[in-house]
Order: sequence, then C-alpha cells, then structure tokens
Amino acid sequence: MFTYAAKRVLMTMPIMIGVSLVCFALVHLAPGDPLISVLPPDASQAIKDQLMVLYGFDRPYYEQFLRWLVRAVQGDLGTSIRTGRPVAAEIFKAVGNTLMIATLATFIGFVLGTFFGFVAGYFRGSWLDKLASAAAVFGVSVPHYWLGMILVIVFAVQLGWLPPTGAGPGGSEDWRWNWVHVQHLILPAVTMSVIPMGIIARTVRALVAEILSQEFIAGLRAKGLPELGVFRHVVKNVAPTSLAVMGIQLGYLLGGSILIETVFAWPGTGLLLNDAIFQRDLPLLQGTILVLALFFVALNLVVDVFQSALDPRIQRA
Amino acid sequence: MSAVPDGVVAGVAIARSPGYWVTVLWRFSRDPFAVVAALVVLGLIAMAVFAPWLAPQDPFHGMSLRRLRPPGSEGYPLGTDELGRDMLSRLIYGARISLFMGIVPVFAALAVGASIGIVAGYVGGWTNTVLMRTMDVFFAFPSVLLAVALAGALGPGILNSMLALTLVFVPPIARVAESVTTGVRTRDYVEAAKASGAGALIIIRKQVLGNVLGPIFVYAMSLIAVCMILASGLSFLGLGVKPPQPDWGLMLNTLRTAIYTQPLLCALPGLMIFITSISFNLMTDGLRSAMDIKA
Amino acid sequence: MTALLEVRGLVKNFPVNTGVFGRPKSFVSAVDHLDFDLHEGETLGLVGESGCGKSTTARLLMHLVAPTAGTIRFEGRTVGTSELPLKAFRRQVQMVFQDSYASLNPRLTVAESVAFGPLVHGVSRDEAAARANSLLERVGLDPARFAGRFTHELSGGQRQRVNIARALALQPRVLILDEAVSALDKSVEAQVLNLLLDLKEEFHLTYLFISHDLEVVRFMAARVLVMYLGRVAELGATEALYTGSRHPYTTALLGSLLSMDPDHRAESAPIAGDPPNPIDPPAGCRFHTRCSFAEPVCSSRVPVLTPLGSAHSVACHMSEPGSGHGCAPQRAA
Amino acid sequence: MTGVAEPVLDIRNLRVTFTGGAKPVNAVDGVDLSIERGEVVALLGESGSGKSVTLRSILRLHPAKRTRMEGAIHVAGTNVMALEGGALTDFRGKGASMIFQEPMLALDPVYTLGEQIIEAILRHENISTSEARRRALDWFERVRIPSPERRLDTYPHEMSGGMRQRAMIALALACNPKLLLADEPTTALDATVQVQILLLLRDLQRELGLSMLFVTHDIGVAVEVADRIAVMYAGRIVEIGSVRDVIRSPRHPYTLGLLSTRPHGGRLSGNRLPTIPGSPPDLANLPPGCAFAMRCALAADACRIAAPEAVEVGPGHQARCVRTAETARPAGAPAGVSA
Repeated sequence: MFTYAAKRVLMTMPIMIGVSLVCFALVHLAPGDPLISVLPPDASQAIKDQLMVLYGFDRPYYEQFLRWLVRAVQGDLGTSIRTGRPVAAEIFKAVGNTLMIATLATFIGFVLGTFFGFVAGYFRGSWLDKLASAAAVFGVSVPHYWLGMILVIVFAVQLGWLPPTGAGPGGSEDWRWNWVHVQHLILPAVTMSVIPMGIIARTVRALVAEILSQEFIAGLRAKGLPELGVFRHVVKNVAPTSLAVMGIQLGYLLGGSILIETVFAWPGTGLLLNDAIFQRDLPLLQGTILVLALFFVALNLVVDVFQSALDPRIQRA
Repeated sequence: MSAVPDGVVAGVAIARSPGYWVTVLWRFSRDPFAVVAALVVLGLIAMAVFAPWLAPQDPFHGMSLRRLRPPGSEGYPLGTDELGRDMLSRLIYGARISLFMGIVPVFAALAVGASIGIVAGYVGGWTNTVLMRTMDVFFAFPSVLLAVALAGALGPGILNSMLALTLVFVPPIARVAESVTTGVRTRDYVEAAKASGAGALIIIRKQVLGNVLGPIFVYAMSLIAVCMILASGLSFLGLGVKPPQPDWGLMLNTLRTAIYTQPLLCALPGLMIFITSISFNLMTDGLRSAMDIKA
Repeated sequence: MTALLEVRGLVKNFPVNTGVFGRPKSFVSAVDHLDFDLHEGETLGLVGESGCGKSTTARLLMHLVAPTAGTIRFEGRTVGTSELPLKAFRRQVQMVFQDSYASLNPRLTVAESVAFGPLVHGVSRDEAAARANSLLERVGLDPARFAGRFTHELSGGQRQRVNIARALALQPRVLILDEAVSALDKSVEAQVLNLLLDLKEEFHLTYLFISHDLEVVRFMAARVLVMYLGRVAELGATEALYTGSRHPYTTALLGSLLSMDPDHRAESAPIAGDPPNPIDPPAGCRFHTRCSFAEPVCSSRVPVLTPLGSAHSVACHMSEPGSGHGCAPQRAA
Repeated sequence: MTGVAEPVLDIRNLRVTFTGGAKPVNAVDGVDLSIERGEVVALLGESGSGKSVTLRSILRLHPAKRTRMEGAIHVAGTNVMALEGGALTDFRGKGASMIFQEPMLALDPVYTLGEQIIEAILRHENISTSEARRRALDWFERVRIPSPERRLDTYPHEMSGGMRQRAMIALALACNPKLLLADEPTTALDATVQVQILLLLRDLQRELGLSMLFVTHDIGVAVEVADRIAVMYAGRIVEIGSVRDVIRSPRHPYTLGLLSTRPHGGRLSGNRLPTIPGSPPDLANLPPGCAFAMRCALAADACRIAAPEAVEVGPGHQARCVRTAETARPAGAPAGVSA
C-alpha cells in the first residue's frame, strides 16, 4: 500500500514538472509586450528597460523558467502586475471560494448521478432507464453557462427567490455561514452540478449493467440473497470507480469554474483568471493556471491511491 | 442476415455476408432517438450551408430604433438583438461559425491524436512511454482550463480558439486510441498476422486499423458536443469569435445585459447550442450501441 | 531422422511488479532452459498443466515474444539472424491458436483472412484468392458458402478449420498447434483431429501438438514432451512414456486420467495441491514441493535431463546417476 | 410417513424458451428427471444441449422477463415453479444450492471468501456472526483447505483455481441443502486438480448422503461421480440409465457416437477416429422429428416426422429412439457412427 502510494507520487513528479513547463511556456506564447498593461503608452525606453529587469523579462527563457520554478516551489508566485499584491495570496483566497461551490456541486452531482445511474442500470431498457438516461444526457449536453442564465431568469428575476449574482454582502471578504450568504451558493452550485451528474450517471449506469451481467450475480442469487442483498454487492463493486470519477470531476469543476463564475460573478479562481487574461496580468495568469493544474494532478493522485485502497483486485505491491 | 452474391473468385461464386458497417447502419436505423438526432444534426448542417438563402434579413444590419424587440414582433419572428439585428437571421448564420468551431477542432485533433495513439499503442515500449507521458502532461489540465489558458494566451479570435480546442482534444483522443490499439495488438489475430511474416505497416493497415478506427471515431464524435459547448463558452467569455460575427456563444454574451428586460431573447442562442450538443450526444450514443454487435 | 527444428537453452522471464524506480522486483519464469528437437515428419506432443509454459513455448518458437536467452535453429540455420531471417522462417513454420474466435480478425471475411499470408509474401491477388478457396475446400468448408462470411457467423469447429486453412496458406512445413482442439466439443474435436491427420499426410507436415489433454496427445503424437513449470520433466516415445513413465510428475499426470470404467473409479488423487505459481518457482527440482519421493537434494539442485535409452530422457534425481538421491542409480564406472 | 420415499428432485416435462432474441430459442424441450435421496445423477451433453439451462431452472436463475418456463419442478416436495419472492430466496441455497463452473467468475471479487460464506449462512440461519464464522471455518476444514483460518480472509483472486473451487463447494454446502447442483465444477481445472475435486465431492456426497445433479460434458467425469447418467441432446434427454448401462451398452445412436469419438489408447498408424458427422442443430429452428436424425446413420423416415418417445430398453434404462433394436449389442462395431 505504502509502496504503491510512493510509486504513484514518484510517477507524478515528471508530470508536475511538465505541467510547470507548459504553464510557463503558455504565457510566452502570448503576443505583445508583457508589460503593456502596466506601462503608460508614452513610457520612456528607460522605464521600460528598468521594469523588464525588475520582472526578469530580460533574461533567457530557461533562466526565467528555473527562477520561476524555484520561487514557485517556495510558495512565491510573484507579484500581480495589476494590483501589486502577491499572486499566491490572491489565488489562495480565490481557491477557497471556488472550492466551496465546486465541492457542493460535486456532492449534488454525485448524489443525483448515482441515483440516476443505478435506476438506469437496474432497469435497463425500461422507461425508467430512458428517463434517467435522459437526465444524464441533459447533464452532459447542456451548456452550463446558459443553464446558469436560465436559472437566474427563473429563480432570481421572475420568482425573486434567490440572489442572481455575487457572494453576498461584503463580497467574499466578509463571508459567513448564514442564510444571507449561503443562498448565493445555491444557483452556482446547482448549475455546476449538472456536468458531474451527467457523467457520474452514465458511468454508474454502464458499471451497474456490466456487473449485473456477471456470473457472480447468479452466484449471489443461487445462495438465496434477496434483491436488496444483491444490491449491496453491486454497490460495493461500483463504489471504487464511481468515487474515483467523482474525485476527478471535482478537479474538472475547480479548473473549469471560469464560465460559471463569470455568469454569477462569483469571486473564485475563474473570475481571477478572467481578470488576469483581459488585463494581461501575466504573473497572475501563470500562477493561477499552475495552482489549478497542480491541484488537479494532486487530486488525481489521491483518487488513484484511494481507489487502489478500496478495490482489493488492484495489486498494491 | 441475407447473403448477397458478390462475384466470382477463381471459378467459385462467393456469397458475401453484409459487412460490419452495413450491419451497424441497419442497427442504428432501428434506434428512433438516434435517427431523430441524426436528422437534427443534418438539418443544422443544412441550415449552416444554406444560411444566405434561409435567413430573411441581413444578420449584420442593425437599426438602433428596433433594439431588443421580443420574439413574435412584426417582421422579426424571433425578435431583435441589442443592436436591433434580426435574431432569426443571426441564429441561422450563427450555425456556420458555431458548428465549424464545434466540429473542425475535433477532426483536427482526431487526425493528430489517433496517429499518436495508434503508433504508441502498436509500437509499445519506450515510444509509448515518451508519447503517452507527454500526453499526460496536457491531460493534467482540466479541459476548460487548458482551452481558456491557451485561448487567453494566444489572444481572442476564431483561429486561435480553434487551435486551443484542437490542443485540448488531442490528449484524450490519443489516450483512447492508445488503449484500443494496445488491446487489439495483443489479440491472437494480430499475432497470427505477425506469424505469417507481415511487417508492422501492413499489419496496422490491414489488421489493426479496421478494428480501432471505429471506436476512436465514435469517441471523437462524442467530443463534438463537448467542443460545441467549450467553443461557445470561449466566445461567451470574449475569447473566441469577435463581434460583429454571428456566433451563438457570442450572442449569449452580448445579450446578457438584457436578461432582466428580454429573458426569452437571451435564452435563444443557448438553446441552439443545447439542441446541437444533445443531438450530437444522442447520435453518438446510438452509433456506439449499434457498433456493440455482441449485445 | 534429421532435426528440422532445434531448440537450445530457451529461456523466457516475464517481469512482474516493478519497484519504485521501475526495476522489476520479480519474474515469471515461464520457460527455463528448454532443449528439444523436432524431427522432419513427426508429431511431437507437448503436454503439461496451466502455467507450465506450453503456450509461451509456442510463441517463442514463432518469435512472437522475444526469448530472454537461447537459440532456435531451422535446418541448422539460426532463426532471426542473416542465416534465416524471420520472414523466411515464418513461411516454413505456422501456428494455430487455441481461441478460434480471437485468432480471426472480426472485420475480415474468411477468405481475406486466409489470403492475407500469401499476399504478404508477394503472391498475386488472384493466386492468393484461389489458394484460399482451395484450402477452404480442403478443410471442409465450401468456399461458395463460407469464403464471404465473417467470424461471428461460424461455429467453433468451422472457425478452427479456417484457422488451419490460414496456417496452411503459406505452404509451411511445420505447424505448431497450440491447444488447437481444446475449446471444441468432443464430437467436433474428433472431426478436426482426423482433418489434421489427413492434412499431415497430404502436405508432408511436421506437427508440434500442444495440449493439456493426455488422451488426445497419445492419439496424435509419436513422441511426447512433458513440461512442468517451464522445464522439461520427461521426453520420450509416446507408448514408452505412457506405459513406463519415469518422472513422478508424468506418473501423476497419467494417474489423473479418468478410467471410463464404473467399476474402477479413482481411489485416491495421485498428487495433492495445485501447480505452484510460476512467479518465484521452487528452487532445485520445481516439482519437489508436490513429489512424494522428494529428498533434500531435490530442493537444492536442478536435475539434469538424463537419457535413459535411445529416445527417452527424464529430468529427475532418481534417474540421474550419482545425484545423491536415495533411489538414484550408481554412477557408471 | 409414506412407504415410498419422495424423490428429492422431480422434473416433469420441463420446457425453457428464451424469448429475448429475434427468434425464440428452445433451450430445454420436455425434460423429465427425478433424483432419489442420496443419489448422484450426471447430466451429460455438449455445449448447447440444454444441460446447464436445466440445472439453472431448478433454482429459477433465468431472467424472468426473457424466459418462458413450463412444466413442473419439485425439490423435496416444494413446488419450485410456484415459489415467489421471499419463499424463492429461502429455497435458494437451502432447498437446493449450486456449484459453478468458474469460481473466479461466480464469486464476488470485492468480498473475502469468509464474508461470502458467512453471508449465506446468516441469510438462512438465525445465528450470530461469530457462530456463522465458526461454521464457515468448519466447512473450510471439511473441504480440506490448508490453513483455513487465514484463507477465510482472502479474496477470490488470491487463491489458486483448485482452492477457489473448494471454497465454492464449502459455500454451496454451508446451509445443508437438500439438493446439490454442480455445473461443470471441474472443467476449468487442471487434470491433477480435477481428480482431487471429484474425489472430494464423492467423499462429501457419501459422508453427508447428498443428492446431487452433476452437469458435465466429459464422460469420464460422469463415470467418476454418478450413479445414473442422463444424456442430453438439443434440449432433450435422449438416454438415461445406470452408469454401467449407459457406458457399456448405450442404445441411443448419439450416446454411441459420443463414446466412440473419444480418443483413448494409442493410435495404430493410419487410424482415424470415428466421428459424428455434421454439427448440432440450431435451437431456434429445431426440426420436427428427432433432433439427431440429420446426423444419424440409422435415421429412418419415422425419425423425421415426430419426436420419438422414450423406449424402455432395460430396467431403468430408457432411450428416445425408434431404432433401439438396431443399437443393441453384440452387433460388432457400434452402429450409427461413420468411421
């Protein structure tokens, strides 16, 4: 078990380095002057050169990369060109906010998805299957940013039950776990949950159908287990894979929150990314992408180790 | 299955069974959801192709006096947008860019990803390790993040976002291609072909491709829906198509301000994206189960 | 008789369980120092239980997996070198696999599968098709009905006939039959066995007949090689071996044959337990963990394949002069 | 208490049709079979003969939606066809239990063997978990699994094939069923292991006085364990009788063919095996008469018109054939077989 985890961690190292390289290179793909957003259009060449040296843009790429990497490992992601604050602090705050809706969304998606998946897999071919599968197809087909807008139209504009955007009074600076704030979570989280719902429902449906067709199900029936007892076995067989899918979906939501956060003006990493792109704040852009990608890699690692611990068939030597 | 005579070889009249794809097509045709979805897809493509003949008005010509008319207004069956342009015409024209951006990156990624995956899967060993670990690096980015980051870095524009989307879809297609090919490579019939002295290229062409292209293609088809949503998402963020081009994602963005006054109007472009992606998904599902001949 | 195929010191280890730094921690010792000759025109039977390395041996002979060590010579020329390139070797030696379904490409018609080999070797399209049709005819499948069919439309017996036709399409001299009839029903098995006998005569073939079924091997083979956990246990002429086996494993295997006589049912099992896992096999004689004659020497030293007569040899300390086993014959002066 | 002992298994005119496909498949076509207390009957046949379908029908394991079952099945007086819901699951594992062909596939891979056996015991007996574990351990010892205490906590994939099948037997016997059903229990095993399992089953059968229905395609296996043999072909029992009668004086041409196609003993050079020509019929498209007629050298016109009735050819020995007069020995070489 420990060896397996150690092996997985070691295998992840080159990927992490590759990810950092991509994050670094990404920004240097960007056309134009990296200082364009901080400099006044009439800035003198001297000031330009000075700032280039200050941000290290004058050095060769490999040196820039190594310096950046070494500092990143130490937790220093540089300074935001736009706000002048440390990038790490900005990201840290935003990650917390995104994690909040992403976790809630994954939870809702998992509960609904496993429910639909089990119903569809158990009653394959029946109208119940069609209904549950329709919900799953809806989840993977609907443009979620559009669904968010529809929900705003219905629940905020028409019915006035929930606030349309934002994180509540005082924004994210003054977050409290009370109804005034929590109601701001509901629409973004529900909107976000449709994708994991669809994907988990489809995965579980396929798994359940596959497991039900196996010989050991006949074995369980032959020893006299009632359907509920058989169901318990199906659940334990489905669990490792569906939990793994859930974990990976959480990662996708964290990294892909930009569309939802834009619709709901939710102050998370997505909104931060949006700002960084449109204000051409390169250190912030680089840092945000790096943190999100590494988070995703780490999550994959945890999911993998967790799954191997859960499933006795996976060799853990 | 009826056998149809298929000519004479070496003096023997051979009764040839219908091929795999004929059977798949026949099975596909018996799935009503899939057939309807395929017809919708064909209809959307036709709409894109024949847009100039179908659109009642010029999609670029706006009248500021007629801004944000609700659907059902006289002369504007689906209303007008924030610049007073005819919604119906813009939705029809929008199919052009939206479908183009949803489909082309997937096919580009299919060409690149399938080649990488098939080579990695068939050759195995170090080639596989190097190719697939490289793919893993890109796989380590959630797709939306990678698309946004690339498009953001490259700057807005149709070409840049298509490039970004292509790069997003290469790793997953390569992964599927690799695993399917690895599965086929170890099958006895490939071993038998090797045992008959055939070289790698002939085996890939004659024995492997026929068995792997189908599943890879179906997987790529299932990505079209994702690509549609992502491409429109990029335009929605302002990273894709630039105004005044008619594109569903961009229209969704520009109409957002009208959410309080004309909610129905704002919902229309998103509905088009939804219809397209669900049709592609249902069509792919039908194709996948039609190809699962064992069932 | 001349040796058509000479196998010397063939070894195959499959790495399993890589450690933290990707180095293999342990190996499956699938085949360990295998030596044997296949003579022109004979049928050599290769028997053993699951995991004994029968199928790996077949794949090694075809060079479908690379051997860890050892050489294979065909008519005195080393296979896979400039003396005899693989492609030329594979024209001479062909193989029939156990799983008749998996060994046919589901996307190709029967005729296309059979014609594939000749096309690869530069035979013209018409000639290859004609050869496929005549071979299908020869294995009992009317080309007019079967040539255009796909794998899933055939029965197990028909598919195995196609596989035999495919193997013969290159007009080889040696056929390796890897459990070629094991998946078939008994009544179909008999048909295919008869077909194999007829084809051998007609095309002057040499067979390596691999099977776990001792009855079938006895019927088909003139000589038999018994394998246990990747090593040769005993090798000899079929009747001599079946009536006078010298290796305790061969004896146990023969003792496991069911009697078919209601009045002489089995009284006790000849050996206990399952074959051990080929990962980290027992030291010394690999059979000593299940052998009732085992002595200390058996677990410490690997027995040598000792000739007993002109065509019979056995790898057992009890038959090896001066091996140190209590039952071993004295070393000749 | 009645004078005549009731049979443990009594099947009358069982018909099983699978309706899921394009055409209905007549997998079992009128089977009659009964097993006395303490008796072992082997159901012998090739793939597609309906032997396993018959066996699974006794536990009603076929999916109800896609299967049509007709006829009567009684196990120790219980009308199996009439069982529903809880009564059916009470019956399974307790009234009759089953050993599967491939224990690797028939055991749940994510539960330990102990958990799976304890689960079965707790399902049928009102005892504590620790008591059930003791019972499971006891069964592991009786099926001669070495270091049973440790093996109870292993997963199926961690055991060798022979050990897995022993565990499967322990599971099947754990609730003392009245009837044991075995579906090719040694087919997936090596020859040296097969003998061990057959001997184990025979010992347990004698010791416990088990009644057993044993499905196999291997005549040798049937001879080894059975008191009586029933030969199936295309969904029907074509011949049934004591082991000695069926093996020494088979009367149905199919049984004759099956016995002679077996290679045994060495081959004199130039010899060929006797074979049954052709292949088994399509179960979705059975001919009106005897299903074997098209492969039978003795077939007459009568064979192709109506399915033959069972003919009593000896005490307790029946064959479904109209030409039993011709198949009687001692007519030299067995008839009905082309060399």
